[in-house]
Order: sequence, then C-alpha cells, then structure tokens
Amino acid sequence: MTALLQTIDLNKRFGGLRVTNNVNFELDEGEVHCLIGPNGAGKSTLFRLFLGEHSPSSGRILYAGEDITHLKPFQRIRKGISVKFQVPGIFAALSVRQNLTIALQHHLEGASLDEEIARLLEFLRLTASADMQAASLSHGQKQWLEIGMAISLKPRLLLLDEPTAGMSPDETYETGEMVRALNADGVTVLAVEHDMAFVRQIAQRVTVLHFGQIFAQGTVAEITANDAVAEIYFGHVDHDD
Amino acid sequence: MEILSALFAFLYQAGDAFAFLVLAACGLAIIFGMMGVINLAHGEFIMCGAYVTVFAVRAGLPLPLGIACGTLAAGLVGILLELLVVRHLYNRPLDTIVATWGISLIATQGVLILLGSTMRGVGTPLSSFTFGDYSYSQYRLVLMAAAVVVLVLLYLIFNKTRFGVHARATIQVPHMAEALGVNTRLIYCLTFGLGSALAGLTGGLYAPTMTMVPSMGATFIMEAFVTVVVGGADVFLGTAPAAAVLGVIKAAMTSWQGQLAGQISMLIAVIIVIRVLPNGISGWLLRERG
Amino acid sequence: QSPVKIGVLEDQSGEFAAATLPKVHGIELATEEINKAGGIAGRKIELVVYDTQSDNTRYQEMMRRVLQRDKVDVVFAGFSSASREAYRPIVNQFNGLAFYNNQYEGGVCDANMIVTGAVPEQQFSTLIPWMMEKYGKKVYTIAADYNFGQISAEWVRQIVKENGGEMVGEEFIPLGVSQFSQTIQNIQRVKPDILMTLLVGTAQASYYEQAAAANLKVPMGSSVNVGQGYEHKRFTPPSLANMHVTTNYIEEVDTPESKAFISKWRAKYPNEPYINQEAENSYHAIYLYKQMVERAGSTDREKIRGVIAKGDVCVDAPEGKVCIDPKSQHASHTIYLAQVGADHSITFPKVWNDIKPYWLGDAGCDLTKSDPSAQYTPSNPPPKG
Amino acid sequence: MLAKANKLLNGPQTIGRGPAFWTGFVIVVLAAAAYPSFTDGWTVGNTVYFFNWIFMALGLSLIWGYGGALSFGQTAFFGLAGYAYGILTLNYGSDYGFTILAVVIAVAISAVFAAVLGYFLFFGRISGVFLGIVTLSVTLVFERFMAQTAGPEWRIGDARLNGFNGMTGMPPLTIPWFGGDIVLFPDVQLYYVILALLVVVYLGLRILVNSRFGNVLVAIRENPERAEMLGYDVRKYQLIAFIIGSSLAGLSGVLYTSWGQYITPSSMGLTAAALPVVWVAVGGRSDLTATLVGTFAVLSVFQTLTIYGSQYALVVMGALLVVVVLFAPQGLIPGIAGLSRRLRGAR
Amino acid sequence: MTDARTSGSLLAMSGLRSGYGGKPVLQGVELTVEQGTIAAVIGRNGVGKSTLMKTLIGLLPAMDGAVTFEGRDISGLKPHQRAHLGIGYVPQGREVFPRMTVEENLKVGEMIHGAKKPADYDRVYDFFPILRERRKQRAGTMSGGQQQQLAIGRVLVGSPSLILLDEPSEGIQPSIVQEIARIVVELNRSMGITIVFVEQNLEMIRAMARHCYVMDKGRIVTEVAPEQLNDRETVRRYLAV
Ligand SMILES: Nc1ncnc2c1ncn2[C@@H]1O[C@H](COP(=O)(O)OP(=O)(O)OP(=O)(O)O)[C@@H](O)[C@H]1O
Ligand SMILES: Nc1ncnc2c1ncn2[C@@H]1O[C@H](COP(=O)(O)OP(=O)(O)OP(=O)(O)O)[C@@H](O)[C@H]1O
Ligand SMILES: NC(N)=O
Ligand SMILES: [Mg+2]
Ligand SMILES: [Mg+2]
Repeated sequence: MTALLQTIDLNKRFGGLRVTNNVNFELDEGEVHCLIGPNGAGKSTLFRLFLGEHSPSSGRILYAGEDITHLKPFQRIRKGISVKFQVPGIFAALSVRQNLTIALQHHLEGASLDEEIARLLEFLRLTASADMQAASLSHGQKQWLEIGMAISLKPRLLLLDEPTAGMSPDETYETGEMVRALNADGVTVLAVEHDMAFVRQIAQRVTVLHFGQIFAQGTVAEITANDAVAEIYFGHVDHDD
Repeated sequence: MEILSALFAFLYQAGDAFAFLVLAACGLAIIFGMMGVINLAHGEFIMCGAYVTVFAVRAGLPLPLGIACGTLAAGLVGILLELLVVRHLYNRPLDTIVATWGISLIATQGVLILLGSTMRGVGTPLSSFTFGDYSYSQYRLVLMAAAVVVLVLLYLIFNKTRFGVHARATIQVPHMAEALGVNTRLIYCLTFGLGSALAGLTGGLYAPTMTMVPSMGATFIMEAFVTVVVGGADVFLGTAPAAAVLGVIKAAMTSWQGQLAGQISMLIAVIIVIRVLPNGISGWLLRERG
Repeated sequence: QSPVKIGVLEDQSGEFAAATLPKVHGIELATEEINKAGGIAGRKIELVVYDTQSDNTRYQEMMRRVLQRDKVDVVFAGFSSASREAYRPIVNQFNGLAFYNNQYEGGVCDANMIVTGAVPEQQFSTLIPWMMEKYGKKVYTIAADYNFGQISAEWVRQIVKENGGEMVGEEFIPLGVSQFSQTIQNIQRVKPDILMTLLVGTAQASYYEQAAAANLKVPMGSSVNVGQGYEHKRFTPPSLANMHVTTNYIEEVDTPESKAFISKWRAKYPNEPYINQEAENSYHAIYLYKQMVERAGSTDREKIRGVIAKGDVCVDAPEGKVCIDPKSQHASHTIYLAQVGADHSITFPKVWNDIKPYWLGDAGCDLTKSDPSAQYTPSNPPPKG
Repeated sequence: MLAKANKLLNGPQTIGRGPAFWTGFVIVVLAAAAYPSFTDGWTVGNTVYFFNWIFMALGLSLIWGYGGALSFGQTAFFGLAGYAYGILTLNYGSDYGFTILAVVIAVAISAVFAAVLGYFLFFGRISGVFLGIVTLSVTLVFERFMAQTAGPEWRIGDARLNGFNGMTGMPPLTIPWFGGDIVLFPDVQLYYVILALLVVVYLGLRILVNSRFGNVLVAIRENPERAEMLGYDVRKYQLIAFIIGSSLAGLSGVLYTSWGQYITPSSMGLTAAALPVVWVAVGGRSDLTATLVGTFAVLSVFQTLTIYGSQYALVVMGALLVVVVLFAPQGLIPGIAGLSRRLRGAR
Repeated sequence: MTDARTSGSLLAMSGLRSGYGGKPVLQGVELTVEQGTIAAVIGRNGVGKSTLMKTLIGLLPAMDGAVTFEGRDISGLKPHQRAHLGIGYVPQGREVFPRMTVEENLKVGEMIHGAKKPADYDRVYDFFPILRERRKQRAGTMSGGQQQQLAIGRVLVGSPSLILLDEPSEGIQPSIVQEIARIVVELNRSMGITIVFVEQNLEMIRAMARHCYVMDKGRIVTEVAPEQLNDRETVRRYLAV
C-alpha cells in the first residue's frame, strides 16, 4: 500500500514554541486513522500544515507521492483533500442551502444539484432548517452542516477535527457510521477526536501526538492498553465495556 | 555646528511630524482601533476641542485650563453621541462610516451657522528659540512632549488598569464580557468618551497654531486614519512606531522635495508598509513575539 | 414687466465659505438698492441663489440648472478658479453669460465671461517693484499647489526678474495642508528679503501663526491675504505683521465713497465679519451689469458685448472708478497697497489709480474679434495673429 | 437557456424576485422611458447626471456588498478613466464615433489598472480596513499628483492636464450617423443611451451575482478561510470582482467627464471617495437593486436639499444619514421593503 | 452534605419562554435547582439547551415566565447584573477574548460578584497548570482544549455561587475531562457552589450530576437518575435522533 499522505521531518515553531516536532507521519490510502493526544499536543496545527494554512518551519509534505509543501490551500483541496475544522467554519449569513450549494457547485449544477442538496439536507437532518441562516443553527447543527460541506467535495482524503464535539452519543454513533460508509466508498479519513467511543468505532489505526511528536502508534486496542498513553492522555478510566 | 544645526533641524521636524501624527491619531486609535467604529467625525471632535479652548481662553482662563475645557467638552459630546447614535451600531461597524459622516456634516455646517465662518484665534504662547542657523517655536516642543505623554498614558490605561482590560474584553467579545459582569454599555460609553476627549485635547493643543474655522478638523483626518491603520490592530503597540516611521519619511521628503513630496511620500509609504505587513505594524510585532 | 433674473452660485458652506459669504451679501445689497430705485430699465432684479458648498460638481449641477431651467439672464458665480473652470464649459454650451467677481491668476479669454476681480498684472506689477525697492531683491515664494498658486508664482518670478531681483526659493503647498514647520525652516535657510505668500484656503492660513511663533520676520507680500481672507482680523497680532497686499478694495479704505458704502452695508448686515475685496467686486458688478443692460436695451449676450466693445462701460465703485476692458472683458481697478502693522492695523503707503488688466489684450486676446474660450498664462500665451 | 437566465436573474443573492417584482421592474423601465416627454431639458440632463454615478455605486456594491472588500478608492478608477477619455478625445477629436472608442479604451485602462492594483492587494492578502486605507491612499496620491499639474509642461499631446482646475474642452459623446454624428449633449438622446446602458449593466450584474461566481463571492465575504477550504482561489475571485467593479467606476468617470466636458482632481479626493461608500451603504450594500435605487434616492435628495435647503442643506443631509443608519440597519431600500412586508403581514 | 440553612431553591424557572427574532425556542421551562446541587441538562442537538443557558445569564431576554435567583426575580436584570449576583457562565464554544493574554482573560472574571470577592488566581492555576505556563500567551492562539480550560478558569476566578456550564467537556482530552469533573465536584463540596451544566458526555454526567433533566423541544420533559444513564435503553429513549 502506498502512503496517501506523508510528512518528512515536519517542524513548526511559534516563536520559541515547537508545536510540531520532527513529525514523520504516514497515512495509507483507504484507511481510517485517528489522531489523538492531549490538548495542545499540536493536532490541529498538524491539520493546518496539511492544508497549507500554516507553512512549516521545515520539512516536507507529500500527497499521493507529490510534494505539496508549497501549494496554496485551495490547490490542495482541488487535489482531493477536504476538511472539517475544530471551530465550525460556515457561511454565517447565508442559508443552509446556499452553504451546501457553494460546496457542491464544483461538480454539479441545475437539477442534479438541487437533488443532491435535498439528499444531503435529509442526511444531515437539516431539511427543516434549509432556508434558515446558518448563523442561527445550534452548535451541533453547525457541526453537521460543516461535515456536509466537507463531504460534498467528494474528497479522496477527508480530515475531521473533532467532528463529534457537542454531539450526543447517538449522533456520535451516526457520525461514525457515516465515516465508515464513506470509507467503504474509498475515502481515506484522518480524524482528531477526544471521544474514545468514536475512535473505537471507526479507527483502524491510531496515532498519539504529544508535545508535537509522535508518541505512539498502533491499533485502538494497542493504544488503549498502552500505560504511557494512559498517563498522558486517558487518565484512569474504568473500562466499562 | 553646521552639522549639529542641521541634525537638530531634522530631529525637530521629525518630532513635529511625529507629534502631529500621534495627536491626530490618538483619539481615533481608541475609537477605531479599539471599538472598530470608523469615526469620520473625528476631525469635528478636534474642532470642538479647539473652539471650546479658544472660547475659554477668551473668557480669561489660562491656556492649559482652556485646553482642559476643550478636552472635557469634546469628551462629553462624545459620550452624548455614543448614547444617541454610536451605541446602536457596534454590531455593524461599517455603517458607522455613514452615521459619523452625517454627524460630521451636521457639526461642520452647524458651527458655521451658529458661530460664523471663522473665529479669531488665541495666538501661540511661549516664544521662540534659536539653535544654529534656525529659530524655532517653543510651543512645538510642548506639542512633542504632549504626544509622548499621551502615548504613555494610553498604554498604561489600557494595559495596566482594570478599565483597560474590561474595555478590550468588551470590544473583542462583547456578550461574554457582559456575561462575566462587565457593564459593557458603560465601557463603550467611556471608551468612546475617552477617544473623543483625546481628539478634543488635540484640538486644544493645536488651536493656538491654526486658523479657527468649522472645517479645521479635516486637515487631521487623513493623517489620523493612515497612522492608526498602519499601526494595526493593537493601537498602543502600533500607533507610536507608525507615527515614527511616517513622521520621519514625511519630514525627510518635505525638507528634500517640499510639501507635495512629503504628502505623497507618506501615502506611498502607507501603501508599501501595508503591502509588506498586511496586518499593520502591530500585527507584525505580535507575530514576531509569538 | 418681467424681472431681470440673476443666478448666484457661491460657496456659502465648506472650505471657502469664510471669504465667500460677503460676496452674496454684496450682490443682495446692490440688488436691493437698484430695485428700490426702480430696477434695471424699469425691470426688477430677481436673484436665484444656490449654495455650491465649495464643491466643484455642485457648480456643474447648479450652473446647468440656472441656465437651463431657471433661465436666468446672467450668472454671478464662483470663488476658486477650479470652480470657474468647472462651470465654464456649461456656460459655453448654453451660450450664457457669467460674471466672475474674484481676484484670480488671470488669463481667461472667453466671450461668455466677464471678470471683475483683480489679476496679477494689476496686483504684482504694483506690489513687487515697490517691495523690492524697500526691502531688497531676494524673493522667496510659497504658493498653493494649484493653478492659482502656480500661475501667480510664475508672474512673481517674471516680475522679479524684470526688476533685477533674484528668486531664492519657491515652494508649493498642497491645498488643505496646515502644518508648516518644515516650510518655515526652508525659508530660514535662504534668508530672503521678501516672502511672497500665495496661500489659499483656511487650512493654509495657519502658516502665519506658525511662522510668527518660530520668529520668522521676513517682510511678506501677497495678492490674496487681507483682501480676501481678512487674516489680520482673524489672527492674533502680530502674526500678520509686515504683510503687504495689493487689493482693489478692503473695508479699511478711507475714502468718502468707501465710508458711505460701509455704512450702507453695516446697516443691512450688522454682523458681517469683514467686507472684503470680493464683496465689493460682487457689489459693483451688479451696477456694471445694470449699465450694460440699460445701454444694450436687452439682456441678450451679444447686445451686451456690443456695449462692452465700445470700451466705456464704467461705474464709480466704492474703490473708485472701474471700467471693463473690451478685449479681455476684465475690469480696471484702483489698487491699494495695504500694509499690516504689528497691531494688525492697516495703512496704505501707496495707491495706484486705474490700473488696467492689460496683459491679455497685449498678449493677443481680443474678444471683439474672436472667442478662444481658453485660459492663458505667461508661459502659454494666446497664439499671435 | 432561457430557464437558466431566469434562474440567475432570480437567484438567492438578490432581493426582488418573482412576477410581482418583474412587473414592477418593467413598469419602472417604461416609466423611465416615457419620463423625458413629461419634463424639461434640465431635469432630463440632470437625471442622466445621476445615472452616471450609479455605475460606480453598482460596482462598489459588487466589490463590497457581495465580495466583502471595502474599497475606499473607487474614485481612482473614476478619475483615471475620466482623464483618459479627456486625453484621448482632446488629441483625436470626436469624428467617426471616436468618442465611443475612447469610452471603451478609457474603461479598459481603468480595468487594467484595477487588475494591477488588485493583484497587489489581494495576492498580498490585504483585507479589511487595510484594504480601505490602501485604496484611499491610491486615490489621494492621484488627486495630489493631478492637482499640481497646472503648468504647461504637463500635457499629453494636445491635452493639458491643467492641475486642480481640471481638464476641460473634451467633446461630449457622439454616435456616428449618416449625414453627421449625433452629439449626445445631456439631453433626451443621451438619456436613452445611458438608461439602456444602466438596464443592461443592472441585469448583467444580477446574473453575475446569482451565478456560481456570485455564490463564491458571498462565501468569501462570509468566511474566506472556509471558501478557500472548499477549493476556491479566494484571491482570484476577489480580483475579478474588483476589476469588474472598478471598470464600472471607470465607466462612471467617462460618462461624467463627457457629460460636463470636465474632469477634476477633486473627483478623486477624500470627500469624493467617501460618497460612493455612503450611497451604497445607505441604499443597502448587499443588494444591487437596493444600491441602484438607494444611490438615485440619495443623489436626488441631496441635490434637492442643496437647492432648497439654503445653509441648512448640509445639516439636514447629515441628519438624514444618521436617521437612515439608525432606523434602517439593512439600508434604506431593504428597510422600506421590510417595513411594507410587515405592514402587509399585519393586515 | 448540604447545610440546612442554605438548602432550598437557589435558581428557579417558571413558564420560561425565550428564543430568537420573536420565535420562541424555549416553550415554557419549569425547573428548580436547589442550593448546593449539581444539575445536568441533556437533550439532542438543537432542542434549546444552550438557549436555556443564555436565557439564565440574561444574554437572551425572557419572552415570558420568570427566573428567580436566591428568591429574587432576576428576569429583568442585565447579564452583568446577574454576574454581580454571583452567577458564572461558561459558554459553548469557549468564547475567550482572543487578543488578550491568558492572564488578562482571567482578570475579566474578577467582575463576578462585582469584584467584591478576592480573586484567587493560584487556585485556578493549580487546577489548570497549562494556564500558568501560558500566562502571557494570547488566548486566540491557544489550542481548543486549552481555551476550554481558560473559559472555565475564567469564571472560577470570581468565586461564583452558581456556575452555568455549557458542554464543558467539549474538545477536552479524557484525563482532563475527569479532572474537570473532579474539580467541579470539589468546588461544589468544599464551597457549596451550585452547578447547572449541559453535557453530552454521559460519563461526565454520571461522575458529577446529582440530578439530570432531559430537554426536548424547548421543555424539560423529565428527570432521570444519573445512574440510569448506564442503561442504553434509557439513553436511546431520551437522546435518540
Ligand atoms: N499562533 C500561535 N502562537 C503561539 N502558540 C500557538 C499558536 N497556535 C498554536 N499554538 C500553540 O500550539 C500548541 C498546539 O495547538 P493545537 O491547536 O495544534 O493543539 P491541539 O492538539 O489541536 O489541541 P486541542 O485538542 O486542545 O484542540 C498549543 O500549545 C497552542 O497554544
Ligand atoms: N442565534 C440564533 N438565531 C436564531 N435561531 C437560533 C439561534 N441560535 C440557536 N437557534 C435555534 O434555536 C434552537 C435551539 O438552539 P440551541 O443552541 O439552544 O440548541 P442546543 O440544544 O444547545 O443544541 P446543541 O446540542 O447542538 O448545542 C435551534 O433549533 C437553533 O436553530
Ligand atoms: N481665484 C482664486 N483665488 O482661486
Ligand atoms: Mg485542536
Ligand atoms: Mg448548545
């Protein structure tokens, strides 16, 4: 299997703070991979480096074998990367429908666009709010909307930063099922999450980031059994299932 | 002596330009830089301060007290306007352009109608001094000192006092400041009042050196905006270096090629500085600090 | 009988209001007097007054309106030269007639225009030789950086040279600039004997206060101060001390005609801050127009120009006798040299009678023969022949 | 095809949709077409004068209202194109309809300049107030520079730039015609030409803002980061909007210059630069119809006040602006629309 | 545990209606919160939980009904006046002051109780050591979880007598979630601070809450015992989508 996304000696500093520290990370095509780690470990920063929102202090980023380190964010998106941010990024003054239109109009128009929007709205449980301003959605609804926009791009690689924050357990589960369905259709997924139930549900592989470095890597079972990870991250969980 | 005289002359000119930029900008730095209100009536607050100062001095007060009156009057007018108009516009700052432009029209023409097209000034206090080949106005040194004092005071107020912290919190996330117990309406009112008062102070300080006409504020407004914007979001970190950079450029070009070059070079400097530092000088300073 | 309609476009608000408000009053005063005395050939004068707000685009809108809609017989319009140039194409387009009652940089050769303001050959060819004789030959000019300032400066340059003097410096100041420390220093550097200040507008007037504060004491000459902006009244003495201005009128002119004029004026406008040169121009211009219409027997532009061509349209104005030159349609004037004292009192060391606006005619402008509708300068004179 | 055009005309980015709106639209256009026969020459010429400015306002609505980039320097393009028209026609005259060609060239010049400046701005990631101040600085540099070109040395061919006093003497627009060009003085003929141009530009912009392009533009206004993360080159879209809007400012400048045969540096000054912002904001910046109607309303109210308001004109203007901003937060036109909707709803 | 003198209702809502733009979201909330208790509010996305919190602190005006605090009707009070009475509010989505330092953010919290209580920074810094470490960092550059800690720390500075927490666990690493739960319970025990919180993380609810109210369609529909949340069926019944 080839790596879809690969970083080589990636570094990012803010002033004196090393937020990404020599990261050599590989994401395989077709996998669902979760990135976990303490608050401030540098997960969101890594995402921003992948997307070109931050430029690295040093190191390279390869996508499908191509060096994308110096590409602009939109150019990376056009290569098939798509993202849902930690803080919902939506078009606040526009209607939910328009939000989706803007994401979908890349590859659809006319009647098929309208159909796809209707389908998505149903799927996101936002049909009733279709013509509301996105600003007036509840927090969780905004998360859904943003996920909807991210998958509308029909990405090859989907980056999800805390997709289920603020969702109820059931919704979290639904989201997990959605991720698995996307994955079954061939989408590679990299998700940051603190909700371990979700991680267990979707992750084929887990990477733990700590102080900007890769701290551990393995299957969910391996990671949850790792005492060092428990020390820095999980705390003392009484495993109830 | 030759060189010393020339050097002093240049420093004096740069200082003079610096003082003008700082004093023109300080009130705006608060109202625009802090509150995001694009106050096109800034010049009219300056005019208000100048007029009240002149009236007070003519009524027999010494100039410093007159300036204090001008400052106070502009501050009160600012508070009044905040209550009546500006208060309703915080969540749509761009509309403040229109509203304050309207206020500016009313103020300029209103003063013209009420007080006539022009008014007798009070004359520049203090005398002149000679250094090397040139003689200078002492009062201009007072203006330079005033600029520095204002900068220091503002820095202290906004970074070291509770009011300053509350003001900045209010401007950044108003509803959270309110929910944490900050009386945001009061803060807005006082901040706007402070900005207006500073504009009034500028008017009072410059009143003795200028023609007293209702439109006198217009000569400050361009310089004020340019300084504040080149300074960037953090007013106190930004305004001083911006005024210094622009002041030196303006003084150098004016002495070399005349007033037109001074004016145009300052505008071009603005374009270049913003191109190089798209978030203004303070944006750059803050990023560097990390 | 239908009234004679006079359009009045003046800046009653904005940057120029201070100098311009008295112009409107002058027109109103003359109109009232004439109407009381039976009007122009028995027709009453009706004024159509608009405030042009010191805004050139308003001149265009309002000039079109008075000519096309209000159908006035004549328009009295404009303070700044820029405003005159803004409305001139429109006057030409409608073949109207306009009076420009302002001192200016000179050179407008346009059959649709009658100019009662003083021009450089009237103001500078008197002032500069007098000052050079008295104070010395080194001259420095600071001037507003636009047509008025630049062309006036050109005149100063030429007259200084003709009289054997030397230009030691020239600086142009953009309109609206109010800070002059550097300019003051530049002047000190070359130590001129005479400083010509051709500053315009209220912002630039701040120069005097700032120069006085820096103890700059060069004798000054000007064509605009005192007469137009009455700075000696507005500023605290002695900031305007030692200023010399040639003007065709100011309210300190101490003749019986002037005194009578002032008492009439003050009776009607007791709060007038000052009766300036432009106010008197505007006042006597109405009388000039009255005479033209009465002699032409019509308000028709061509008939009026026929009267002007006779070369004897004159009135006895408060300043003295004023006549219209047929070639240029500009006015001759009595020129008073006003000197400002340390206490800002005015004295008149010299008065020249009947100074003609000769330059345009000598240079080749002859409106009795052709109408180029253009503005000329010493370095860009009318084509000969 | 027709259905598609219809969809674009009625898309989500414009208020005023459906048969009622378009019936109203047709009535307004017809009324505007009939209007000259019911009024005098001055009013017609003056109405054209108002129309001239609306193009600049519509352009700013596109850049600012839709694209979220507040340009405070649209007058730079206005002036540039005006001077370009003057220089071209003073040098090459107006025969064979050259004035029309001059209009096209002048607008093209402002478009090219907008492309260069816009590249500098948007590809330099300048946004928000910084954009406003840079554009304002540009127009002020133009103004200060042109104001000092009074001397005879400042000429391009036969055209004297003529400093602060402004350039005059350029011919009005002409249309080549058999047996002599038709000269479009500010009167009925010019009125119909400009009215037609206005309708075309309005409908064209409506289609543009409801197209894919328009969707992206408003997305950028709302959240540029997210728009970029949906794969759009934000800078390119902003640049294109800027070029189109600035060309419209250029069009206004050319029309203004040919209308009054006059162009002046003060049309690029601070006050002039603030005016389009005021018109657009008062009308309702994020809608084309609101901008159009609002600009027209503000211009005519202000002029009427100048005519009848004597010295109180500016005071009343100021008060009106404050009142509109306070009581119609979305702008005058959406405010009125909202009010009437509520009144109808109440009944 | 609770002191008899202070027991009784601290906060009560009756017939509370509020919403946005004239459209009510809360449809008549009836709820009484005893002094010294910890109450959780759960419910699906968009049912009005955050709306309830905003109405309690006064950011949304009540359209109808009343809120009483310490026996006094506070419906007419402005948010800052409610804060001065001792109510602390931690919003969903953190809402830190982005261009102020961590320390300055905390300083604003002093105004709870009208700054009449001495501010205890050390306690906050002990709870959240990262805040001490990053005292001078601008809050906007902190990671999501760090900001959440700051948002909680910010109200603790003012020693409120009632804390409203809207999804405090959102975006926080598991060990710190446990830590927060522990801190909250300790604050409640040692200082009698009353807590009302909205939460999706069932573990956290179980660890903290003494009462758990279920919200649906703008009403409190029932109360469940926190222990019942172990039961998948109960959860599904109330929280299923
Ligand atoms: N612009 C910046 N300046 C200084 N420090 C920064 C900046 N941006 C991020 N940091 C710091 O970098 C670290 C990593 O932040 P990041 O947002 O990547 O964390 P994270 O792993 O996503 O955490 P969380 O789980 O809390 O979201 C944090 O300590 C943060 O404070
Ligand atoms: N600012 C707003 N303007 C208009 N409607 C709003 C606004 N905020 C929320 N709403 C609406 O109010 C309802 C309740 O929103 P609220 O934020 O209270 O939900 P919630 O229960 O907190 O959901 P979540 O779990 O997603 O945070 C939602 O249907 C939402 O669409
Ligand atoms: N005519 C003048 N003074 O501009
Ligand atoms: Mg993160
Ligand atoms: Mg919520």
